Amino acid sequence: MEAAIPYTTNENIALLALLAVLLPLVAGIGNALFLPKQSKLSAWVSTIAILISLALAVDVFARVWSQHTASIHLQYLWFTIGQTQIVAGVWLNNLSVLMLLLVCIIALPVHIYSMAYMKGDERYTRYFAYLSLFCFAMLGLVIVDNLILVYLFWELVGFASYLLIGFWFTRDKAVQANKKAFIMNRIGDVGLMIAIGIIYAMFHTFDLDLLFGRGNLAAQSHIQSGLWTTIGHYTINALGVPIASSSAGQLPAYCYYIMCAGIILAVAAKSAQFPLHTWLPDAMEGPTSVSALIHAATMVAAGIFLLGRVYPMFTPDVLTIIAAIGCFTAFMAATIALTQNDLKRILAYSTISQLGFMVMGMGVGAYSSSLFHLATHAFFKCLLFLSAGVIIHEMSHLKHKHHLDIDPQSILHMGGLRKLMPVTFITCSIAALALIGFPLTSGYLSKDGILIQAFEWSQDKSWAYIIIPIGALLTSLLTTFYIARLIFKVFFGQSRLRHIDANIEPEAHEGDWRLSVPMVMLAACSLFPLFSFNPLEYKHAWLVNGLGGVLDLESSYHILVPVVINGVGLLVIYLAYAVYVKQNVHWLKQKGLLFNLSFNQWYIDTFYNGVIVKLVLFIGKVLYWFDQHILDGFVNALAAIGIALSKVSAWFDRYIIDGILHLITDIVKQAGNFIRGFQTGRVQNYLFTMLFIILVVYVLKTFI
Amino acid sequence: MHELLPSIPAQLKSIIDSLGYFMPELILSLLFILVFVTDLIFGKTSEWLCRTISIAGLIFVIYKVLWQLVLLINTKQGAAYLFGEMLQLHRTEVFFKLIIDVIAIIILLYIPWDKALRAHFKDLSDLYSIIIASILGLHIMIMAVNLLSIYVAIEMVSIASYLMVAYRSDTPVTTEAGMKYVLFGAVSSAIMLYGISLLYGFSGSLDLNGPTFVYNLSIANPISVSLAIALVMVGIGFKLSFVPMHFWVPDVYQGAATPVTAYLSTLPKIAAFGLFINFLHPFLAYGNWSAFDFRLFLSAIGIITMIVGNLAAIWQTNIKRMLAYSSIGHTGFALMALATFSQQGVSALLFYLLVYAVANIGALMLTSHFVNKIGAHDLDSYKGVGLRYPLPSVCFVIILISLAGLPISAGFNGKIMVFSSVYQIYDANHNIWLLALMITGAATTVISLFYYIKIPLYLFLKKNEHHAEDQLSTHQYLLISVCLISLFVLIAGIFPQFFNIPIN
Amino acid sequence: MNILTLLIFSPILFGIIILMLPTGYRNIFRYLTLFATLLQLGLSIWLYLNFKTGAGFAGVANESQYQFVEKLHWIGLNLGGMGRMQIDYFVGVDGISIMLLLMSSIVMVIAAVSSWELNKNHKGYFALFLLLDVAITGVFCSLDFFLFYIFYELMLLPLYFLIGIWGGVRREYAAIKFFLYTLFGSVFMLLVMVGLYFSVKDPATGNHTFSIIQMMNPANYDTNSIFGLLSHRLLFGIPARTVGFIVLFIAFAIKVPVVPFHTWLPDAHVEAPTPVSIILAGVLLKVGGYGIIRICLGIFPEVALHGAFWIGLLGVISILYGALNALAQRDLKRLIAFSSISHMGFVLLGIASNTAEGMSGAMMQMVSHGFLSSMLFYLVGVIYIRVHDRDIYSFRGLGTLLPKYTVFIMIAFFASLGLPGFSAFIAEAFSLVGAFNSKTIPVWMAVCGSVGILLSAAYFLWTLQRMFFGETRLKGGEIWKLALTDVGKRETLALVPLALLTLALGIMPSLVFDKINDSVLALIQFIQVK
Amino acid sequence: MITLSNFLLIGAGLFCIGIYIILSKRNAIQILIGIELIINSAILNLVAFGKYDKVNNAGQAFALFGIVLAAAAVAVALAIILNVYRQYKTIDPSKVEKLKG
Repeated sequence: MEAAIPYTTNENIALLALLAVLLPLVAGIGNALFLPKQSKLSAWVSTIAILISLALAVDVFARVWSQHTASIHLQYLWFTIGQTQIVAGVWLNNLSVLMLLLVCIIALPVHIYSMAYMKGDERYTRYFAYLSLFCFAMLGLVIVDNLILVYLFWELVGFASYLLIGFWFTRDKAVQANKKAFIMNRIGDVGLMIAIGIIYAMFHTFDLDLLFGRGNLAAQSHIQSGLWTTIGHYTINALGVPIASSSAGQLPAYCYYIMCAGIILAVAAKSAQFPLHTWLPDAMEGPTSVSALIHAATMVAAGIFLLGRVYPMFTPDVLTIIAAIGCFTAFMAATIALTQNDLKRILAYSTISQLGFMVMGMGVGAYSSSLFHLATHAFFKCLLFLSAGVIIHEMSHLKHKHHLDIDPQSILHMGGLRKLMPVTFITCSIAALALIGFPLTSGYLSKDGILIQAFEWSQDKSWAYIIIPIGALLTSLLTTFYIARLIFKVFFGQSRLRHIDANIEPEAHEGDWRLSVPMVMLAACSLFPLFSFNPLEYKHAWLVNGLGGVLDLESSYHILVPVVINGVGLLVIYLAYAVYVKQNVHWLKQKGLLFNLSFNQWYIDTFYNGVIVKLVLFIGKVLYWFDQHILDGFVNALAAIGIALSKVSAWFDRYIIDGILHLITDIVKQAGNFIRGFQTGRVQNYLFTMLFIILVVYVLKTFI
Repeated sequence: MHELLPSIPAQLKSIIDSLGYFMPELILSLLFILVFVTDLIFGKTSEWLCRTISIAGLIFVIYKVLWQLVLLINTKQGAAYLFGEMLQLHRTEVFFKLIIDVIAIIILLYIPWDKALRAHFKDLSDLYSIIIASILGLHIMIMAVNLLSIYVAIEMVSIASYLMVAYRSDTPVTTEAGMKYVLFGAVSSAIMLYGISLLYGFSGSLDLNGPTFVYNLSIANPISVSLAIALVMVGIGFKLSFVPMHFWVPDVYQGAATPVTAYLSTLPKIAAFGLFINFLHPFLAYGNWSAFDFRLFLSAIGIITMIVGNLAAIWQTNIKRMLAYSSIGHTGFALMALATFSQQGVSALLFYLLVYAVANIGALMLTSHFVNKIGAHDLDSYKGVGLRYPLPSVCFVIILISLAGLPISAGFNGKIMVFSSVYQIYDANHNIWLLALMITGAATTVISLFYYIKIPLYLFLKKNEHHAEDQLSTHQYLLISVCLISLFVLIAGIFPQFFNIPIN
Repeated sequence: MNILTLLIFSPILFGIIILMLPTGYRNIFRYLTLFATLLQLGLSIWLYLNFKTGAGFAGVANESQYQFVEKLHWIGLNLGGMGRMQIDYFVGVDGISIMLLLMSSIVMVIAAVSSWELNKNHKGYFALFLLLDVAITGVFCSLDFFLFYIFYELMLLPLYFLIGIWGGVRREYAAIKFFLYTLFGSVFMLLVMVGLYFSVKDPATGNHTFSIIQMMNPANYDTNSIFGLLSHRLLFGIPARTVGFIVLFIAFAIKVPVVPFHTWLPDAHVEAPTPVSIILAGVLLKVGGYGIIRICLGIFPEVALHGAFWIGLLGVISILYGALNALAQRDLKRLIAFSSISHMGFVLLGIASNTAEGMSGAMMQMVSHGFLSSMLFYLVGVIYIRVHDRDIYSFRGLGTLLPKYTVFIMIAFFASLGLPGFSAFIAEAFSLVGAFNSKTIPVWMAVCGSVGILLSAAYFLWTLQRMFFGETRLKGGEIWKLALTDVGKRETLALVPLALLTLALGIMPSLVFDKINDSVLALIQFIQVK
Repeated sequence: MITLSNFLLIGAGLFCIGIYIILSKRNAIQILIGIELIINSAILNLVAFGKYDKVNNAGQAFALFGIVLAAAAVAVALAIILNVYRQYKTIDPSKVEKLKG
């Protein structure tokens, strides 16, 4: 790389960030190249690498976060193509340092957890190499300063997840899944590539800082009378101050919409939004620790992050579309999650649903809140997966012990683990509460934030817009239901293994410290103090303020939404409890005070059972079917069409194009044969033909 | 009788003067007698002797021909007219004669190396005398500018070549070829004679360059004049073997002994082109000549000849027959150069003919080499031979490349020169026929590859299951000379300017 | 002695030596060839290092700016009426050729290494191989159209035999098809060349000239000569210059190959022996692209500018068509052949964009595809040598059986489906960016082009999943299990450099761009001016 | 008084007859005769024209050459036909057709 363009006052901060990014890469390469297949050392290498990265990230974060100085931008000349200088650089603002920190914090426990979880796998080293590669890509993605690099890491992240999903590559389902994941992500990449191409054509720069930061080109471009114009291009002078260059860019308006479509596509693919979300559930074929890190906390959040990066680019109508997509995804996923029995699948759908929430948040302008939710969600969802991992680990242990023919991931066979695995139970329930948005948890703050702002957003618009916040509300209730169901089915009641074989003694126990410590850690992070000292008012969360806060309009929603959510949420939980844990009646009687209430509840209970639950379950089934058949079917159909098309073109290739070639040669040959026909071997025929030709030609020439 | 008397001394004087320019031909006649006599005296054992004598003689002839260049420089307007406008001598004619003699030497060398011909019951010494005689005829043919001398020359060459074709009277195909050749030749020369008589009638003179010749023709009835010219063209066409006078070519080339084929496919053609140039000259020189459009005629003939020759060749399995058709195609291509009516066209033509002749002889030498070696007459018997006899096969490939006109081969330069000469004229007057000629030339070049490729294909790529054991042996000289020829083809390809004939 | 001349003709010496030696000495032939190619590599690396950059060395239409030039009078045929036929031995390099030169000499080394397994008639093979080497190097260096044409034709002959003698089952068909296809193009190229020759006069000597650089300068054209810029002459009712461009373009498009002139390629590849496929895909296709840039764009810039739409269209069609076909293949080699068609489509797209980004992208794509396709075909060869089968369906779960091989194949596959960090990513990304940025081709072309990236991912991943993952299951059963040994030392030695190269170019594209930028800019500006 | 045109007509007639014989007869010798007829027609023309050629008697001279050469050609032709007869036991050109295609 060439000499640095002197650009930033506090260069070394950027360098620290860079170091934080590069360490995992070094670790990964080291593991891949120099360590034997199964070495304990590799785990430590990766973990220590990420630990140091974390330390650096904390340092960087502390220095950058909401020092209201200009964001830090350090860039090197990467290469020059034509006259355009492609720079490689680091651009640190609140968003990027937050993500940097977040990824490190999440990654560390997962590393520790993996040490125990992957024990005894014959490609142990390879696993950690991949994991470090992923961390490198993810960290790189959040701090880079131009679109080319964004695309680069964007796809590297996908590649790493490809490797990890297919880690057990002898399982057919796993390799099918990672193929599907990569290809669907590729669709998004194509979208991103298109978007980048158009942005470059418009603004003649890839620099995020110029586009969305200080340059602020994106915001200054506007659409009118079918043209997309910007007031002028920017170039960076030696001091790094963006200065306007004369020429104004202009493209037809449809380019703008193609560009937006591209970005939305990219987001949809990466963050598993409708209609590109189907890869995520399948991706659960990978190791659970991987699901926890990549498919719950970090990579899938990259889409939201991208939205955050290019946020200024969008016009209100585009944002509305985004909101609609998010809302629909959230609702659909939640309903599906209701009917799943595979532990990890439930969590996967819940992830999709939550991502939908964030996308919707972005759409309704709750920029900071939805990033806030991204952060909180990362913690508790990761935690949920980790605990799921432990549970599944135990179940399969039981399975092998008793030679049972069960799916260790199915919650139908679980139950009663509460006593056996208390730590897991507690941490898991904290996470679940956070997911529900229960007060005192981080989820409460972020989720309510989004909902409230969604309502505020819709109120001054036509009635149709109300659908979105309502849908969101509904979704959060459904969320409450399915997560409650999960908890109850897994931890409460009796172990259902008994139904299979009465004399099984389902002993299960916590894993060693490397499993439990990370979970506890994350559980701590899922509580409110980490984010705000006021457990009830999201506006006071430092994170929200750091990201530009929210416009402070006082509306009834601030009271209404939390009350509704939590009020109804409680009922739903109770309902779930009633539904899935059958001995409620007795202890209802003991509390006479609440008798009527319980009676009514019984009434509601039956009503719910009879109508709502059935209906919801039915809808859930339908939507699941829809998901499985229509959407997957659609993707498969696309594939099928592709294959068919290719068959056709292959045919065309063989018969038409080659055919023409052969036709020509045949014509030539036949002509030759015709001429040869005169060579009869009889000299008189020769003479006759000769004289005849001469005569004919002569006659023609003279008399015509 | 009396009125002739005064003119006699003048005529005698002109004859005496002319003899100075006629030395090569005189020597050739003496050489003919010498070879003939040696043959009679020494009989059977005299083959090598006759051969040495004739070759030595030819070398002397070449020396004399070169000497003519010097003579010409001294003459005014670089030209000499012999025997009262019977023959003419320019640099062009000299170069034609040179090429003829050189190639004649090659053929003389080549003759005894062909097993089939050698196996003939009586030895070959009389063949040499015939060839010498024919060379004399060729010389005259090149120089002839008088209808009489033209006819005589053509007849000399024809009769000689009849004898050569039918030389091996012991094999059916040869005699058949001979008969076809003689009948075809006799008919066409007779028709030409009739045409000549008509021309004589319309012009009232036999001297092409005569003051009144073209003038009288141009005022005569164009239809009958063009008929007369067409009839004359039959005779010339028979020698050039362009369509539709080409029918004899495949049969005769295949039937005749290979060296004879080599002779037929080169020498008479070259000479006939020389003759053609001289025949055309007065008509082109004359200002308003409209009765017979030679450019149209040549272009049309050239196009059709290229097409016919190359297309028919695709189907051939007998190598000699294939080469026969390809030579027809080459005639068409050479006509392209002739149709330019330009000095440059002539020099391009000379280069092209030289290269073609050498390459064609090389190809035929190789065919007889393989016949000698493994008795291979047909393509099928060439299967997988290439890997067993790499050297001759590689030479074959090189020579075929030259014939096909692929780059860095002499043939390529020949084609380039012809193309460029034609293009130059086309660029001046956008005559659509010339464009058509060029396009046909390019297209037929591609087509020709269809069959040229076949030979390397069979030599190298096709595998044959049973190896025909080479019981026969061959002359090493044959191989050596083939190598030399392919070397020449390459050198003339990379450095053509060494072989570029500077006319005027 | 001029270094380029040395570079071009040094293999001939070794070829002659090989021909001199008796047939038995197989290893000596191998090592001689390897040494020859290595020598060439050394020379071209020296060239690369000493290649001066800067606006003063842009080259393209400016003779004085070419480097390592050697210009000798070669053929001076006297053409009577039209002066002397002036053909020079005129070689030199600029930014457009230098990278291709280096790339081809690297690929030749790899090809030489991969020739080790051949077991038939070594003498002839290596002689032809070296001849081919000469021709290829010559094409990239020669600045005289005639010289270019001769080297261009000279490539055909050795390939014809290399495919025809050492090829697979249907080798004769493939060889002839290849030969006629390319020759068809080049014969008509000959006509245009002659036409250009007569239109252009060298101002210095006043003779007509074949110098490509002179042909680029409209001032050198005779007034109302057939291809003169000012004399708007028609051929068959079409402007003559357009006809000339089309003819030349088709000639090169056959080499590239552009759909629909591509059908020789799959057959040739499938039948050719591994080293020849490597050369075909690695170098010969680039000759086509190089020809289009140097000659079609250089000599007929204004036609190229107006025809950009059609060039781009052909490019897009090639991208999609090739990719879709690749999806339908079950012969691994054929699949890769079609993927080559798809990837070379990006070159056309980049060229059509007429932007610095696109053009540089196209150049980069040529270089990177040179390495990648060599790697891919080498890998196919590795497996084919082991079990003489290439059918994707007869393998499964090779990942457990051949771990190292799988690593290489994954590198090759992901690199060529444009994974960031590898050269193909930079190349394709910037071809597309150029296409989006272009004034000459519509946006939808760029969009369709990007879809090609998706399709390539589809077929490569499908192959990976089908052949290398899952439980090991082989058509040949136990025998194959034994036959399929992992990559050996020599193979690793050949593969590692290629992998490193594409990685290096992906991370440090400046290795290429620094050398080509000036020339590309000069070319773009040269075209835009017209 | 016999005019030039009469000679020419006779000549043309001979020519046509010759052509007809050549094309129709199934015997090489007869074909030779046909050829002779054509040559004679030409000679007739030459002589006839020669009368009007004041300068020198080129026509007649040509005629002599023509006769001689025709004789020579016929001699050769007969020899060859003899050989053909030896090999094929026929001199019908339409039966001598080994070489074709």
